[in-house]
Amino acid sequence: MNPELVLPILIPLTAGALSLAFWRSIKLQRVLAVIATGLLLAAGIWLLRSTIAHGFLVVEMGSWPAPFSIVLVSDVLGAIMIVLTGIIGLAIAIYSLASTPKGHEKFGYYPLMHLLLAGVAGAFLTGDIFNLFVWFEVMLLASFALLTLGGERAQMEGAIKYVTLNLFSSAIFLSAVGLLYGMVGTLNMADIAQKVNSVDDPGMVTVVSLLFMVSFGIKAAAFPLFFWLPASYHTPQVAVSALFAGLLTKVGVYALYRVFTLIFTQDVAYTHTILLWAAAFTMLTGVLGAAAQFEFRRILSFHIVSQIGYMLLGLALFTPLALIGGVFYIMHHIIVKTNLFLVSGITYRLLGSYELKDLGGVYRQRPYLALLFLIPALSLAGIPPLSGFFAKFIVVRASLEASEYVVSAIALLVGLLTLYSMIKIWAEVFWKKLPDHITDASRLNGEVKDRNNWAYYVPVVGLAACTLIIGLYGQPIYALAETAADQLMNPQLYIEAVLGGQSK
Amino acid sequence: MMLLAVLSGFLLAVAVPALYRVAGRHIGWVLALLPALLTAYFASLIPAISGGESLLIRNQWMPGLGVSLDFMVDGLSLVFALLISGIGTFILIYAGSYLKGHKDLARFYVVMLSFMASMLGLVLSDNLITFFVFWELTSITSYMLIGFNHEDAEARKCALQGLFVTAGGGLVLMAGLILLIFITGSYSFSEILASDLAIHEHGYYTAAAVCILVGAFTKSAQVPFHFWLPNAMAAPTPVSAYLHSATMVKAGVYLLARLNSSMDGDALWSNSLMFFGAATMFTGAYLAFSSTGIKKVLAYSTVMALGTLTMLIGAGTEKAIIAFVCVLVAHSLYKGALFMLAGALDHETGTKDITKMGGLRRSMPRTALITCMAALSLAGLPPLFGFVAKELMFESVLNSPAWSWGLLAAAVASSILVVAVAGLVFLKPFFGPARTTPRQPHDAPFAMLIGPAVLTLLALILGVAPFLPAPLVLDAAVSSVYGSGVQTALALWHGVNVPLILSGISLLAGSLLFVAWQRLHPTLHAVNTAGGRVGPEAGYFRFMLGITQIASWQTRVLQNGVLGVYLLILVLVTFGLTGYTLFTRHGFQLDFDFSNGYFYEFGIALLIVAATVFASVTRSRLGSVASVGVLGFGVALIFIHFSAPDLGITQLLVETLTVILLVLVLFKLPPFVNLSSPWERYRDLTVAVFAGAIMTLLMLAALDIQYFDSISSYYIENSYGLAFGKNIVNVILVDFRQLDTLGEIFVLGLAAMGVYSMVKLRAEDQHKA
Amino acid sequence: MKTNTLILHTAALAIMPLQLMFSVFLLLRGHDEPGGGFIGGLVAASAFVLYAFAFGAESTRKLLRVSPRDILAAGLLFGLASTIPAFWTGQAMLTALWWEVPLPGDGYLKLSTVLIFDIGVYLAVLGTLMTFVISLMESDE
Amino acid sequence: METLMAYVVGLLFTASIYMMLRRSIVKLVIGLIILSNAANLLIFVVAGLTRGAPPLIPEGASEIAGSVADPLPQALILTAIVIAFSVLAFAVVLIRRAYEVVGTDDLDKMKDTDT
Repeated sequence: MNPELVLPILIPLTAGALSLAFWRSIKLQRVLAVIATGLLLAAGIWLLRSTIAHGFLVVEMGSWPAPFSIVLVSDVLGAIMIVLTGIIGLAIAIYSLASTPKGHEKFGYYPLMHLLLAGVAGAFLTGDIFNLFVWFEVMLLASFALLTLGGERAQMEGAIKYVTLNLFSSAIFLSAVGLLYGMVGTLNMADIAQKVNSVDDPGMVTVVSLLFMVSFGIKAAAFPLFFWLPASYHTPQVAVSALFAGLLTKVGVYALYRVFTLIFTQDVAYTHTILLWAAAFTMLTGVLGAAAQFEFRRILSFHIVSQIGYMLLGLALFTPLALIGGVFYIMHHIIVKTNLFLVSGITYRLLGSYELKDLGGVYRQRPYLALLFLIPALSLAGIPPLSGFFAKFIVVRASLEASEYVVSAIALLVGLLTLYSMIKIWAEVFWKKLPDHITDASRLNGEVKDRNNWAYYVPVVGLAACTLIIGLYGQPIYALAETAADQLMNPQLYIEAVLGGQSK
Repeated sequence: MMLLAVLSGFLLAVAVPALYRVAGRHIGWVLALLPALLTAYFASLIPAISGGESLLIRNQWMPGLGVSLDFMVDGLSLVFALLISGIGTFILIYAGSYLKGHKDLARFYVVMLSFMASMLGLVLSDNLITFFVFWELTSITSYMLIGFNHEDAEARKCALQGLFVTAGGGLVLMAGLILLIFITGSYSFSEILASDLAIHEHGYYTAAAVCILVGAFTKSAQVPFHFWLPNAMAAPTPVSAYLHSATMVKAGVYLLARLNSSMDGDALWSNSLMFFGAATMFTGAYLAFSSTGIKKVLAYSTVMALGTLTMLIGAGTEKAIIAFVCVLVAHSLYKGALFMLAGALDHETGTKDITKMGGLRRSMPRTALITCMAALSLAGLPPLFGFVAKELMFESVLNSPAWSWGLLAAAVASSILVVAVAGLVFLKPFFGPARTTPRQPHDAPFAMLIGPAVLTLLALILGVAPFLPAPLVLDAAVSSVYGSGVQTALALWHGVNVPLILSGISLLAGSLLFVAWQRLHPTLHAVNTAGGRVGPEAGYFRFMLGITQIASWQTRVLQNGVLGVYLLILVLVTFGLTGYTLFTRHGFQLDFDFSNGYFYEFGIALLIVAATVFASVTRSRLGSVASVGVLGFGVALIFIHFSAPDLGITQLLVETLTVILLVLVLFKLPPFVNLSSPWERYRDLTVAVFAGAIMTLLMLAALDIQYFDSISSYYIENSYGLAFGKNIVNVILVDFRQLDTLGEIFVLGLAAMGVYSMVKLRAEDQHKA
Repeated sequence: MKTNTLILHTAALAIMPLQLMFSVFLLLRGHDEPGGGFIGGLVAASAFVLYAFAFGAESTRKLLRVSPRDILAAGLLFGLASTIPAFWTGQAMLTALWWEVPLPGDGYLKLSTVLIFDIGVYLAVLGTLMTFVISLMESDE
Repeated sequence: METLMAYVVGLLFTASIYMMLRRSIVKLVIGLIILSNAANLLIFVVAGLTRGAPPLIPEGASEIAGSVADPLPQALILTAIVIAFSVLAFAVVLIRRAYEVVGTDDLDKMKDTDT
């Protein structure tokens, strides 16, 4: 019995249900938001510690033996993801206290946020392929509702694309689960892995693996399946964008990591080569997309796509070092990207726009805010000694080691173009003089002060501190990524942990 | 201690805002204490390394990744460290006066100190990765400093250019360093230098060497990457004096010198260094001569010096390396001084254009005197150290292992030009008729003159007594670049020899050129304008424009906003990939064996097919909705018929509710009209049929394959015995796989919340409120 | 969407109690025969939907007494509550526990966390559907 | 019978994708409904069809004699049906709101957020 494995799902679920029950009391919901996400983070840390101590944690739901029950499994990667979920959840919850409009709070913002986190946590911890589908749907519906909350025109347009393309992905996922079940008759991932890898002629397994790849690829926003992301991520209010940016696509990436290290390793030369080119084009198209944008959040959105490419690259190369790089990249990116969105929200608060042409003068008035932008921005661009540098360095090194020179060159070029985009934002929003047509800069000048301003800055400072720590004190993080990658490279460990060493 | 020495700049940078509040306008003097202390500290290390030994200081950072904060002090890095902290001291003092009262003075010092620390880290790092970390930090801090006048769009553009070129080169360098690590298996300069591995015989060598060269060339403004450096003059003058002449731009040269002894003997390495170095040297000298802005003139002459340094490393003989170290030191001294003096001129007269200055020696006598000394060193005239360095340069070019005539021609031409440039810098502003300048000129304040004065004085001392530093650091520095112990013997006077004759020729021809400058200038200007259209800088702009164009083209094409196109791509990718995989990995098999079906089963299937087709083709909304309902009922019939009563009932109920919902909602919407062209419809139909066909093929293939029996027998056996239920499906739902169901009711709840807020919380209402 | 036909009114009033009773029956027997929380919830919801079509959203709200959202919240909390007893006994989450409560006279009432869970499902389905229908109907008015 | 159903499911996928590719948002929703039916039916068929043997333990007995339909896929589909219903309900309301806000049902006119 390991409560720490169950709590990361149970806490946000309960918080969501309670917030729903306390619908009329915004005050209670706000308090609950911070407490529950704080508890989630605490549970995550507990989980990570005990996962490191034991290697794997497994709970068979309902005490039925695996593979007949749904199992929750945490390996180091899963536990890391839970901790990150907790960090992002807490940051967003605090930030929301200041940034969420009253109307959104009245119409279920907090319960939706909790349930989104629950879906994400469930997806990270489940060891059952159909259960993964269920958590995906929890997460998806929560994101649908959060995306449309507010009812602006842009939200509706973005949501139609987001919903349609994600439903297509879900249908493919479901069909793939059905086909897989028809062939191996089981749903437990460890069991599937064990059975699939004992098949003599795994041609059909590879075929089905492609369905999974496409479905998760859509969720991860990989090339050429990413369209829904730039179409929608800049439309909701900023805390929601930040939450999505940090976590949602990473669930897709995580699912790819999970199934393409655990289950579908029977034809690596084929499947992972597809992933490799998908990764390369994802990096490139994403960064070029960003280069063409002149709106703060759109630039950031396209960069999500581009950075997903790096993470996929780690998986596609499929060497221990590459996986370390990939895991490191995921950790770094979740924190950095969320933070950038949060900063964009603050500048929006100050000047009322996300358009670069309507922004300016922030560096003059708010040097510390400028610094808070620079830390994640330069980290994203891979400037040392911030977290992004080490992430990029490991991935590039792994790709050179694997003699994938073209891909390495693309990865480096993309790094440069990322820097270009971040500098574009920096020059326009922070360095540039406040444009003359902006008449109301009273917030920027500090003439108007908001209550709850601290809630804007606490998460941003906290996340920036995480970025700095990962960079400057990176050895523990690197060691974590190393353990995670080691487990991913040895799926037998996972299978034994879940099925108790029973094998045919 | 060493770690503290390197990082102290960062620590002090953090404290600047607080210090500024205390120290106010004396902030420059206060902060200069740090580099002064550092200079003393590094000077104290001289005895330890003067014999050619090196000090290694180890600190952990990320051992898993091979990254450590190891530092190595040898002759080369100590010379650099001394230059950085020594010149840094004067720059900080100078800047306090130059930027007196500037609203961003504190921010300036924050970045400046960070730069200084990064630069120290760069030259002292033993670890390749840490070296690279500091390398990039200098690029970033340089960006912040070039764009210091950030409200000026031109400054922002120049800053971006500098950053883009150096950071781009940095990324290439990163690849090069990684390859170097692969080749040598070591992360440490000292190990690489100590090993006698034949690096250039390794398969990765060419790629590694090219990457490292590109990285070093961008940083050190070698042709064809030289264009960013003059543009970097948008920075305040203390920055130009420090980063863009004495320190940062030498980082690339430092790297080349650092690695030289390991790469020595390889033709690719030394030939490219000599070729690009000589080309840069000449280009820089020519462009310096043809410019008018005093900072541009100095910047291009810096380019020339950087080219000279690169060329000397490439030549690689013992003499050449001695010349290299001397040029390095001489240039840092006179160029730092000249920039600060140029800043003083600019500060006092209000213009940077040398054609607008004249006769200033009367109003600025002290400035004139110091400028005179520095310009002499620039021109390479005795008794300054610049002369010693230039003589050595000529001598080593004469003895160069390859291309010695070509190099000699470039060297002589450059030194002719540079003599003229020295004239421009000194004679133009201070002599001739006085001109009215925007500001009434008078001598610069003490804080702005102390730096140049000390630096030129040093140049003078070294020139008169060049044997002084040899036993201290010069020998050690030369040894670490050359790779084995070298005894230098420098002297001001070598007697009449070929270098001296060449110097004489340069002086003569240079003077003539200077006299002719006024007449030549319009021609030169025209040539440069024409050349600018095809030069590397134009290439840079074309590249940047190209990227933006490709980017917006790509976004127009891919992210075009049409959902249909997105979906089309998704469908094609999904089924194209799976179809191809199915074909290659398993093969297509069509199966038309329907013999095991019953008549009424065909009936249900037909009902479903008919409803589906009708739903898709009908022009009536009601018909479409109704036939979707029929389709759902058909599916329910299948469920019931094939032993799934719970499913059947659920499907029936859900289908009813779906139809009710559709009716409630859809009839608010306009009726169907045909929006798409026939071509689009055929295209979509083809794609849809393709997708459906692949799905069918997949199912047919999967139906034939059952690798393992289902685990369901467990549920069937234990449903009643262990879970006390007879409806096995329900037992699975609420017991065996209860977590699924738990997730599912939350999905329901989420949908309810989503619908509720969408219906009730309207944007219109919020805007009204 | 209020429809004022007499037949619908009468039908709704007549059928509704039956439907509701039937839905509870389906819920309770679900563990052994076709039925269960989903189906029960769907049937109950369709009873109220019918009523809503006949008498309008406002009166349906009155009839329900509590907001559909609260029914939903109750359902979710029931669902979660069924996971908790297992914690007390130190077993994995969602482990089913069974208690037999003797009834007056002959027989036992089978009580279990599974039943609590199924009730949660029932309520959640009912709450969700009522939220859909009532909010949509209200927005039309 | 599975073979025939494979063709039927293929047709369902064809119809749903064709409908989703139309420009009218109503057709899009109908496409989505067909899509979820297609996926559910696919699972059902691929897991194998059994006639007249529902996975219910008869009254009085404590286990099932003889073969019986596989209960697991049924449970999965039941979950999938309910999830699909929730999603569709949401999607249906979404397109109505989108129509109200944007003022058209033409998807090609809803591209403000991208370009």
